Amino acid sequence: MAEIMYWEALRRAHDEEMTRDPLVICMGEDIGVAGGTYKATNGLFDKYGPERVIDTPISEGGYTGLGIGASFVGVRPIIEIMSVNFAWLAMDQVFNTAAKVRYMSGGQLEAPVVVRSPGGTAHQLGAQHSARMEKVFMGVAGLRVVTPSNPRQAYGLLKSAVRCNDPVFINEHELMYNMKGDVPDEEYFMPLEGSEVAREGIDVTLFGYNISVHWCLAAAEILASKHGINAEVIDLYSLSPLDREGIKASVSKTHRAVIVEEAEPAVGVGSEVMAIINEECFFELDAPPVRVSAKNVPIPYNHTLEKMAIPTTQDVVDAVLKQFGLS
Amino acid sequence: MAEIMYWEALRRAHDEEMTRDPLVICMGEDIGVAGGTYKATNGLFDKYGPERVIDTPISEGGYTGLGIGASFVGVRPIIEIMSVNFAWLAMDQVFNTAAKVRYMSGGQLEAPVVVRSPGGTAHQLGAQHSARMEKVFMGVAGLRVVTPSNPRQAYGLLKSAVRCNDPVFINEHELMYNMKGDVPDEEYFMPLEGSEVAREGIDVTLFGYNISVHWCLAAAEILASKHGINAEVIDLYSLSPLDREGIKASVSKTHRAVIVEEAEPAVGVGSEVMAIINEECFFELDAPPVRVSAKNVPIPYNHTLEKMAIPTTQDVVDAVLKQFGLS
Amino acid sequence: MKPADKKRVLKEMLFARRFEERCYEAYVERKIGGFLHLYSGEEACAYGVLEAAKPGHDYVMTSYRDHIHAIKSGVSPKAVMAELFAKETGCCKGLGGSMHIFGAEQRFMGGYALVGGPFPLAAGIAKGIKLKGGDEICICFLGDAANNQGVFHESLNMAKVWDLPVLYVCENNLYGIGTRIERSTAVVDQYKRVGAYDIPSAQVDGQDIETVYDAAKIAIDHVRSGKGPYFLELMTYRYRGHSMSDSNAYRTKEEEQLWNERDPLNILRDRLVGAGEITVDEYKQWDTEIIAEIEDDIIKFAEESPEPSAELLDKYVLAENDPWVRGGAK
Amino acid sequence: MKPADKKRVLKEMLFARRFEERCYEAYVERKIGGFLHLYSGEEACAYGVLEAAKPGHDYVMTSYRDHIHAIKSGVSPKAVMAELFAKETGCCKGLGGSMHIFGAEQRFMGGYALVGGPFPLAAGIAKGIKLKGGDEICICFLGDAANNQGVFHESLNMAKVWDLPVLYVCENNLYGIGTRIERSTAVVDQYKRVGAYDIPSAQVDGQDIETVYDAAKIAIDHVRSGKGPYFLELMTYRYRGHSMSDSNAYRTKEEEQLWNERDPLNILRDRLVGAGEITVDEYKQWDTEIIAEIEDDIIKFAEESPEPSAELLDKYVLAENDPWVRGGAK
Ligand SMILES: Cc1ncc(C[n+]2csc(CCOP(=O)(O)OP(=O)(O)O)c2C)c(N)n1
Ligand SMILES: Cc1ncc(C[n+]2csc(CCOP(=O)(O)OP(=O)(O)O)c2C)c(N)n1
Ligand SMILES: [Mg+2]
Ligand SMILES: [Mg+2]
Repeated sequence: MAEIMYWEALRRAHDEEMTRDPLVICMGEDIGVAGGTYKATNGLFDKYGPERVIDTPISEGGYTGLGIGASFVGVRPIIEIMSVNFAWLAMDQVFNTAAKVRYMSGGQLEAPVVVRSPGGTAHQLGAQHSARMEKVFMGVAGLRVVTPSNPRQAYGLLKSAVRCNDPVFINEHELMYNMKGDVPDEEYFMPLEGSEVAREGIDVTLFGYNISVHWCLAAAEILASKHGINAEVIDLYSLSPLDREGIKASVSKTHRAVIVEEAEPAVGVGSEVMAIINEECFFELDAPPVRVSAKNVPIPYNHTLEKMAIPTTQDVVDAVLKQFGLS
Repeated sequence: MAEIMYWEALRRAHDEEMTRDPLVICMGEDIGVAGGTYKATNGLFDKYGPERVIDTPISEGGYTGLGIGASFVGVRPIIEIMSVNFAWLAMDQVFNTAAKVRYMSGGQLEAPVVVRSPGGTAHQLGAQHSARMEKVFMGVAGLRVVTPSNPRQAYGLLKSAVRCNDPVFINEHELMYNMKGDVPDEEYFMPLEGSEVAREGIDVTLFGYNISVHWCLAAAEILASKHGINAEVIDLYSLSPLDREGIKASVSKTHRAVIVEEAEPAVGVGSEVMAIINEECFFELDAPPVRVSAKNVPIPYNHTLEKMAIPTTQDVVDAVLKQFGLS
Repeated sequence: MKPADKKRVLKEMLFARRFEERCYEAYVERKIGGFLHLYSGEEACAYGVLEAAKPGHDYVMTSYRDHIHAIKSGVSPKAVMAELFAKETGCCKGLGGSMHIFGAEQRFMGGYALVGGPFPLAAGIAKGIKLKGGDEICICFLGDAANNQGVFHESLNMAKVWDLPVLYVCENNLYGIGTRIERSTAVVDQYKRVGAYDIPSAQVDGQDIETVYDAAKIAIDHVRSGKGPYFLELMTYRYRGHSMSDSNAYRTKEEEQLWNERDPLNILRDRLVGAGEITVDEYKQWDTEIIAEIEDDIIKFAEESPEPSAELLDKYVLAENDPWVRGGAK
Repeated sequence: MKPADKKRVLKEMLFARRFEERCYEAYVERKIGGFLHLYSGEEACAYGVLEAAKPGHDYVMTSYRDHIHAIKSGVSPKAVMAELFAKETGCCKGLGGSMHIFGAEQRFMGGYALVGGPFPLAAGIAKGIKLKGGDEICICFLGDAANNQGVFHESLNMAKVWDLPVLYVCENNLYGIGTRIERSTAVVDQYKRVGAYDIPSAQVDGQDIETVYDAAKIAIDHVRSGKGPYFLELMTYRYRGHSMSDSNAYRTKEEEQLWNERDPLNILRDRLVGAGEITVDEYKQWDTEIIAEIEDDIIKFAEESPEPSAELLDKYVLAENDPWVRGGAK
């Protein structure tokens, strides 16, 4: 078990899979010679050469489609889209082709492609570089969506995603590439479906994913130390499909749910988890479930306003206290 | 009050607005000489000429962006995207530019553009021509989304959308262009925000929008005549923002909610309405709210399977009966 | 082309014409649903190019106007017709429909309904070929109006930068639905546009299959020999409306007449009759046989085949029992 | 250009250089956040083209590398710097940031962060001009690598088909972030690519402002006279990394040296000194004044300005009190 950074975990997964299978390739803007904006492919160009570590033109629709086409004939492309904001340009290929080709060909073709991209607000990147688009990827049948909250998940999910025969979107986060965490030394595969209990508790369940898991964990500490509330934190690392069983199990235990998301609320993870709770364990609830979401605004450049736009640990604490009638 | 078809209502709105304001233009594939796939712009090419009724190349990203740019300088473009499935190609311009430009320019520019497009499953159009994408448009701040369920709404919403200073997406439906309905003879503007009570009732609220309003109404008739259940039907013609007050008012009256959507369930209208109910009037509920959604599949070509993929009136009836413990 | 091949391919084209026209009828009879785009008039394009290629070895893909490319690639006409009839014996089990014909075994990589969608997919298949080191090529047939999609530009650029073995065939039938090419496109000669990517190209008569064949030979040799992509523009015409729901009102009778006179079947038939390779009666005899075959064999098969079972509704959404979903196969 | 104009514009370019270099420092001091893309080295492009145009009358737009285009278009340097400092006195009230400088009054239609995004927007503004019947043109500055986006292709085609008054200026600095143009682009001479749209074009030295100016005059005359779009390629070089987070490790010292020798400021300065229009001392004097002005006037203003108030957080998401939201104003 070694403590490494999130980007190193991704890099290791790339490297191992590329060593194993000569048909695993990676592609994206500046991922080769430059090693990737967030270093997830650092050094791979020298190791595997330009045919397998491909610096693409700035043509998101084109190279994503190209990767999908390659996947039809056995190639396993890992496509990096430098920022999820640019992914809109590739959505036609992701949804109209990758997510549907197995179905519409009656099972003859499949598109085992991995698309990785960081979303989220970072440090004042402004309205066009701060989208949180996981919800967009979650809404359409035929695509898997996972979102690692730590290096171990980043490594294990990418390993599984490369091998899975479905198209998988991996939602990363601009602010998390330098986060450190333990990753097993031996090869490790994380299941693409499921959720993890990030902290056990009995009084309320905080649902997070990706960066919001950390807000939930921090809030849980405050709730425990200052308010005597023992919160469970569930890490919804698989966003599509969501882990209905895991959600149900935790809410059936704690009888309360707070869902924390970095995105605007409408049709997001929060609303979907609420719907699942309503469907699976409505009568277990001791209070209405609550979502803690971003403000419904594009992200401003100004740092103070930027911070106001997205939830904080304190917002999570406040939401719990309010749910308990303690504020 | 005249009974006209949905496409005629749209055509009338186009025509009136183009007569009023020489900077109202319309553009899209085959909308000019050919009059539009669904005739919404029929005859306008002859009346207003090629500078204002523009047949575009097959370049969805390009012409949507062009319309948005034109709107910066006072033009009021009505952009038709022939099928919502093609809208993925235009999403970068819609979300990264139109929805954000007022914000990121600090209020200096705005993009008063209307994008109209039909979604939905029609008659065996297959996986790449049957997307229901309203949820995708609803999730991001800065865009209005409306979806007319009848000719009156189609006319009145397009009229208001052209004049509104925000970008507005109008979600139409392939199967509804020939639907007939009364439209006032005098000029009429429908508020872009709100909902309508399509049928008054007291026992349960059926929430629908666009085509699913009609399934709800048909289900309400069956529930009334066969099961003695008097359902209220709420027409959520504004999808972004959703009418929180209207939703709350109806559920506070009926104490039950069933949301009916043609799309796959994940992160959709159903989940968002459920979240709003949980937030606004959880304690009014006599039973868990229920959503009736499409199966989580791409749409198959085969007619029988296609029908199985999306909800029916009977599914709505069954969901209500089940909620009442009657099945 | 050798004389025997010409004869055979004339018969194949006649089959294609009859097949498509029979689809037309079946659509009117409501046996076929959805959108139906027919290939009548353009036969020399698919047959000319694919005669020069190695169907089953080379990969082929196209748009929604795809039945004939599939058949010439080796997909059984029965399986295609059954697909159009939405039957479980269809090549896509009734899930795809006319716009989505696939034959993975025959390396027919599909019909796609989004205009331009296949441009990058074809480059990707070519990338796969290159990585695996085979001598296959990928052939992508698309229409003229598709070239106005951004991915055309992006794909051709990448194909050239990475020297991918892909042949783009532009079936220029002068229209994108009802919009004539001049009204949508600044440079009407499509082969000239690819100068922007330094890709070699040619424009030839798409109605004369021998011309197409010869041009395709050059193009395919270029691509197969590892010299990178090629762009071949074939000037052609579709006889029917864009799809069954198209009124076809935007074209003049004169224009249609002009192109009818350059019918790809007639051109080859007359040449073979002139050369004494076949007689008019022989050709008529073929026609009778083909019509009968389509009726008795293909339509009958499609009609009598079962509907797909309900289990198919969600069978192919995600991979079945993929071990990585549960964390691996260890 | 007249001698007096040359002098003035040299001073303006010097201001631009100092402005950008001061931004660099402010970024290091953490006064500026986000991504910061500097224009140093490329000054002759914006100044040469916009000298030949009518800023404030013509519409101008560009990418994220936008401070200088905005300033030359007439946006106050104070308002730009305050925007970079995220203050309420910023041209976008601190909501936009470096990549999103706007000056609607000055017809500077924005900086955009999505590579290629402005291509169709500029064509749209040109469409608006045409509909309204003015003699303005729209000038869109973008980088070389942006030309590989699909909307480049789509926009140039539409601009030509509809003969829109738009001038596309390609600032070809040979790189898209760390990727040299040859590695991403099949045809390296960008002006050749627009043959695919039958758009007239030229490629000139982007370091010599007089060359740029002369070429821009021709281009702008063409566009303003109603003859449709034009594409002007300017060969240039950025001195710094792509943005502040770019190591700039991918370029050789030799290459940098070569371009440093062709510094746009030095070229014009030396020429004016040679012609006796200015003295070296005069130039140094300017420099001192400019540095002081930036410090005492601009930076001070930015520093001392207030942060935007919290009400701005959701003020500009949707139109305020738009009557049509409630069904009209009747
Ligand atoms: C992305 C997208 N935009 C629009 C359409 C609607 N559409 C279908 S076919 C077609 C015309 C295509 O013309 P062309 O590429 O010349 O091919 P042809 O049909 O003439 O063979 C259009 C606009 C579509 N299917 N996909
Ligand atoms: C759609 C999109 N893709 C990728 C990026 C990331 N990116 C920002 S600038 C840039 C390079 C652009 O190069 P060029 O167009 O030559 O302009 P330059 O920066 O050299 O002025 C890239 C890849 C982006 N901002 N938008
Ligand atoms: Mg065509
Ligand atoms: Mg550049």
